[in-house]
Amino acid sequence: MFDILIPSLVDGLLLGFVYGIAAMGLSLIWGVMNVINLAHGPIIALGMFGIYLAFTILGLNPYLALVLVAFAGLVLGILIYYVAVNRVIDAPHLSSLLATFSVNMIIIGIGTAIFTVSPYNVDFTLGAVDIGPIRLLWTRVAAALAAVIVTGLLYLFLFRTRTGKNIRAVANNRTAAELMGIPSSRVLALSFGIGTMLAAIAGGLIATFFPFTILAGGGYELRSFVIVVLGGLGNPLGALVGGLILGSLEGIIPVFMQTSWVPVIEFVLFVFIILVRPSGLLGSRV
Amino acid sequence: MTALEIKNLESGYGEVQILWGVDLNLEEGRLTSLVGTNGAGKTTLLRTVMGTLKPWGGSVRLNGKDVSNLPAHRKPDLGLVMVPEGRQLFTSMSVEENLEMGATNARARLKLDDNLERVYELFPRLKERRDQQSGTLSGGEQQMLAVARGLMADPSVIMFDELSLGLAPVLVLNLFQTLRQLKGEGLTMLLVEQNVHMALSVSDYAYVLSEGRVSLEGPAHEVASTESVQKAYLGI
Amino acid sequence: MKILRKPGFWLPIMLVLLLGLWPVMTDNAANREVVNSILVSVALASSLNILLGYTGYVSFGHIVFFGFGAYTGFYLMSEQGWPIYAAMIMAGLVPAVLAYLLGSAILRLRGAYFALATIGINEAARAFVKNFDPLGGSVGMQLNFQIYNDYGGAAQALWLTYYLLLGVTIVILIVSYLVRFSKFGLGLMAIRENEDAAEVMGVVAPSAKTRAYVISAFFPGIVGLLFFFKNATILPGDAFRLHLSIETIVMVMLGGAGTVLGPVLGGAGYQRLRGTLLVTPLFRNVQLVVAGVLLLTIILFIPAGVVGWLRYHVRGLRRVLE
Amino acid sequence: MKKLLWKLFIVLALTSIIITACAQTPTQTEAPAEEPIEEPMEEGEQAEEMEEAEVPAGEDMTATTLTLGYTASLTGRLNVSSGRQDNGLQLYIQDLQDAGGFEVGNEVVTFEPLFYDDESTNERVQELYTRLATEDNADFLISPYSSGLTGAAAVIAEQYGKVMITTGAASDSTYKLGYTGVYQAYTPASRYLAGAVDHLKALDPDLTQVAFVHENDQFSTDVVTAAKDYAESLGYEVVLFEGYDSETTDFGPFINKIEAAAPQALLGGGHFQDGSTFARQLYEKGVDLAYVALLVAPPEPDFAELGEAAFGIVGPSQWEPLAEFTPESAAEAGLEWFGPTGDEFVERYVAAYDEEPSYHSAGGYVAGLILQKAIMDAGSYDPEAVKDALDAMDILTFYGRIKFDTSAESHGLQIGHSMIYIQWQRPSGELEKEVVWPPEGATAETIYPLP
Repeated sequence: MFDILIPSLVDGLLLGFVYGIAAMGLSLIWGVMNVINLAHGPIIALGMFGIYLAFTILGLNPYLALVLVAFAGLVLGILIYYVAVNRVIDAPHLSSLLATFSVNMIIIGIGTAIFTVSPYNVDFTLGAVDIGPIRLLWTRVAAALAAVIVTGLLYLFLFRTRTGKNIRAVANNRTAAELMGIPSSRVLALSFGIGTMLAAIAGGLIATFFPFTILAGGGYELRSFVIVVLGGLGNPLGALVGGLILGSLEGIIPVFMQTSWVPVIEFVLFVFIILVRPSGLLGSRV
Repeated sequence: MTALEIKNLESGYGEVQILWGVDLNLEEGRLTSLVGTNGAGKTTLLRTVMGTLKPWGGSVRLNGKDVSNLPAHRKPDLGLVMVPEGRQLFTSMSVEENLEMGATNARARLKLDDNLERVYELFPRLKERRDQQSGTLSGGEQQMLAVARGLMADPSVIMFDELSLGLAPVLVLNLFQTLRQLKGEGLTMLLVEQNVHMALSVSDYAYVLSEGRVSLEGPAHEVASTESVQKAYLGI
Repeated sequence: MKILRKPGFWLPIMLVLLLGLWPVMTDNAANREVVNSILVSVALASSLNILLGYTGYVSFGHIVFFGFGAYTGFYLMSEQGWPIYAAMIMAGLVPAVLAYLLGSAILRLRGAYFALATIGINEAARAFVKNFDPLGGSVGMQLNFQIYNDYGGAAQALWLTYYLLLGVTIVILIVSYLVRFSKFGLGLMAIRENEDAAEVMGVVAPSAKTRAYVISAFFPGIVGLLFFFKNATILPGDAFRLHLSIETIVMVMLGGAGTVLGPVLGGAGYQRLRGTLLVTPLFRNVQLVVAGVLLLTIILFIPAGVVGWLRYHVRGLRRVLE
Repeated sequence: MKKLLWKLFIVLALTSIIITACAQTPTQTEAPAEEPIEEPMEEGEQAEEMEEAEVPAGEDMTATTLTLGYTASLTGRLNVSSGRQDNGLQLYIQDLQDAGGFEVGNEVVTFEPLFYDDESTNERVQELYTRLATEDNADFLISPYSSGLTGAAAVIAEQYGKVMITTGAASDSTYKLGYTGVYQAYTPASRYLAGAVDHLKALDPDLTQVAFVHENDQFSTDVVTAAKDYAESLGYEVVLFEGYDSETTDFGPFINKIEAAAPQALLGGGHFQDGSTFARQLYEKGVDLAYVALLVAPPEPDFAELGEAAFGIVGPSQWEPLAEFTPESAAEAGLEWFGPTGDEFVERYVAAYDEEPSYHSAGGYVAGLILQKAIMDAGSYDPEAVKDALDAMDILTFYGRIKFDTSAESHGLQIGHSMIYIQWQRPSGELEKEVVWPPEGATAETIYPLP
């Protein structure tokens, strides 16, 4: 039993860190502006393609390219905010859901025109190390590490810098923030940018070990929903914890039943938590 | 010298007009109060002056400069600050972070440390609780924090919306003491209050707003002694 | 019957009927296929409108009922040998019962939480059916071709499903109209505007919402069965496609949520646009982009949709466009 | 006011889109020929149906062009194999056009392709085949690639009474649904891995434990279900039998299960993309297996891009360039020979596409050949006559023997053709495919056990 449980759990946890980063972006945007970003998946996919292009065309090391991808994600997010979200930020939920969904359609459409829906692969490996019965792939470990670093930086940013505090203030009470002289639109745009940046980073990390298509973000977006609800809507650290929970579930469930039951359990759990504890298991808010 | 000059201001929500041409002047260094019943348009006036509501007509001049159409977040930079009704704290942030957020404009940011010291002097309770999450403070402490946060913006004109709402009388008394002290330091203040008695007792000058218009104005003690005001607001 | 004299009642029905009779007149299978896909869209959009448009609840899981109804009917027909008419009734009833059970649980949720829950239900349903062997699991189910012989051969069977679909679509439109102009519908719209206020005014929100949910769930299942009976094959991925749910919302918004005519125009317009772009070399890849830009424009500038906008700005049309 | 005009403009634009979109339908159906054809073949644009063309051999012959309708997965997860199949079919049509067509009665018949990209999705396939059968009115249909998509397309073909030659679609179940006009070029799925089980038995009689991990689709499920029964009948213990979703990119959970169950042999996989990923991750994780046979992916030349991860992987193949079917072997077996030889096919394919054909390419080509032969035998392109000819067909081509089941319960199933098995080896340092099973066709010894 243990000879399968331990490696499965390790695999799941390592992935969980990356899931966490993806969910953190969704969670941040929700926490700051009460918007569920349905363009989250395609942005994850764009992150994957960003790494792919930087790696195959520019010949960059994927981890170096991640910085570029992050920056591009930030800019893209800010752009999306001003084009699609700013106008409906105070409208009913349906408006922002559909506005971000239309961005989803636009990105997928353009992405399909450029990359088609065929799979791509970043042919990159760092080798592996054997620890007892467990074989750790360095790309996975590096991704988990990167996730931890990104989370750390995000927290430093949110709690130690003026801009970060502005974001928290706007998230907490937008009217009051305006009265204090904080330009809330700009802060919201930046938060949206950071949210999409996190999604792009997550996508980039995933691209270093799994093949992907322009549609591949969808699965990670759905996972992000589950994680965000597990960790508490709007709670970025909760997202990381939620990611680890989901990762270990994905690791452990297959030990006991057919792997194809994993999504059934995930989504039943998801609906159940929304019904019973909509604020999430770990409480909410930035 | 007029610090804030409001002329013929009109405003409202959607298609409903609330303000029908309000004139109001805040003289520098004076504590002015604005009283009126619920629905008279007091909060609408403050929102329009701050810029969270767009004025339909008329003008707002701050230290001689037309600021009628500036958005709210540009006002603190020019020295105009509002302490909103219901405190509107950043409840998930600490006391000190709230104060820090008050000092968002460039001017205030330079004086952050000095001002912090000053408000801690005014409200020693806040200093004791500087690292506490502001949402967990008591009602009185929260109101202190709201006032202190406003002061952190280093304002030349500060407006208080319903400062006394929901506070025990003794706390109200303390807060108004503080206002007197601030007046002594030369701050221009506008006090919007339902607690008319209290407001008039500390103010220099007063306006009475009813149905979106100024129905009465004058030195506070004169207004307080007007028959209509005594009947309507002071229950005399 | 007073409603028989209302132009707002007749207009959508006549539109659908005219469109529906066109392939019959031309006796052309290609035209029938075009109209068939339009009718599916119109029927789905109109049924979703009862929940989304009238009640204001954003369901991303409308397609769950389409899928479950289709699977139910498909199973009864292919494994139990039921005739299509009986299977259609069950294909409507089973999702309706499901909606009743689900509704009492999830309709308590508001706004984004409700939307998220419906996404979760859709995904859970799909994943479950993939694992559920009696319904074919991940490889789905296929009809034996002989089944068409019961209806006079494949060609006849395709026309039959077409007529049935046309009939179901018109029934949905009638129901949609009746709901909108009933006291019940008024209650729903009160919930949409302000649920708490509606309750104060005496609308029993939970039961009204559940009823709206059940009504909106009854028809997609029948449409689903007809759709997959025609295709003779059903797979979990096709039956519970989240994307189709969202496209249905787009159709409703495009035409005008909360109106009877809106989903008809939105469904027909979106489906035709899609059909045209799909096989146009230049536009095939940008099909989604065009649809996305269209949607974004609607959301940002005319959230009431085409019909809603016309009603608001052209007074004379108010009595005609409902 | 300005705002209102702006909005009015948008509304008008939207309504006009909707109206034009609706109004467009009649014009389209009245003149289907005007419909833009997606990515037509080189000559496709000029060629109109039943057009008079250059007449070979003098005489009073009319030229007839028949439309072959199909979809190909130019994009999506099936793109690699489907692209090869499409290449093969297009090469066949090109060869036929170059040869000036074939004679049927007093007509010279050539084919013309009409195809769309189905993006590897079921939903698209049904929509597009309906269109091919109705609006485009294709004369004959060729299947898309993969059993799943073909299953969806076959219904449509049958509903509209079109004859469809299926290729790249091995699943048995499609042919058990009562169809009468669907004919399979591939060896059925149920026989895909049976040979691998025999191969394993011959390699190592002591090996007892095998695992099956397969894609959860129609084809792979049909394959492994049959192979599992066969393996168990030979006394193997199946220690793991599990399916994965077609979109799976993370095989971690399956690999962990394989390691825990510790079988000596692994059989399974599905299609190219998932199979390649599976092989790569098995290698990365250093799973200890003596024998690995995966479906579809290994025989594709692109599989070599996996490098070391490809080494030693066995795969069932419908055809290999090394396979030797000749007019002589046809004579020996008493079968009629039809079409080019294997060498000719490979040569033309390499000339046309500058790459080695895979069995999917051969499958595409042979689908056209089968149809041509049937029309020639029937002396007509009337669907019923062509069906009779297909029912009676028993020929040998470069691709192998072609003969269809004519029983009512599995009509159209391929019963003439058989599989071979390849393995990636390094005969001269470079990764190369070698035929390792059956022994009579083998070009190299099997590498066993895997290092």
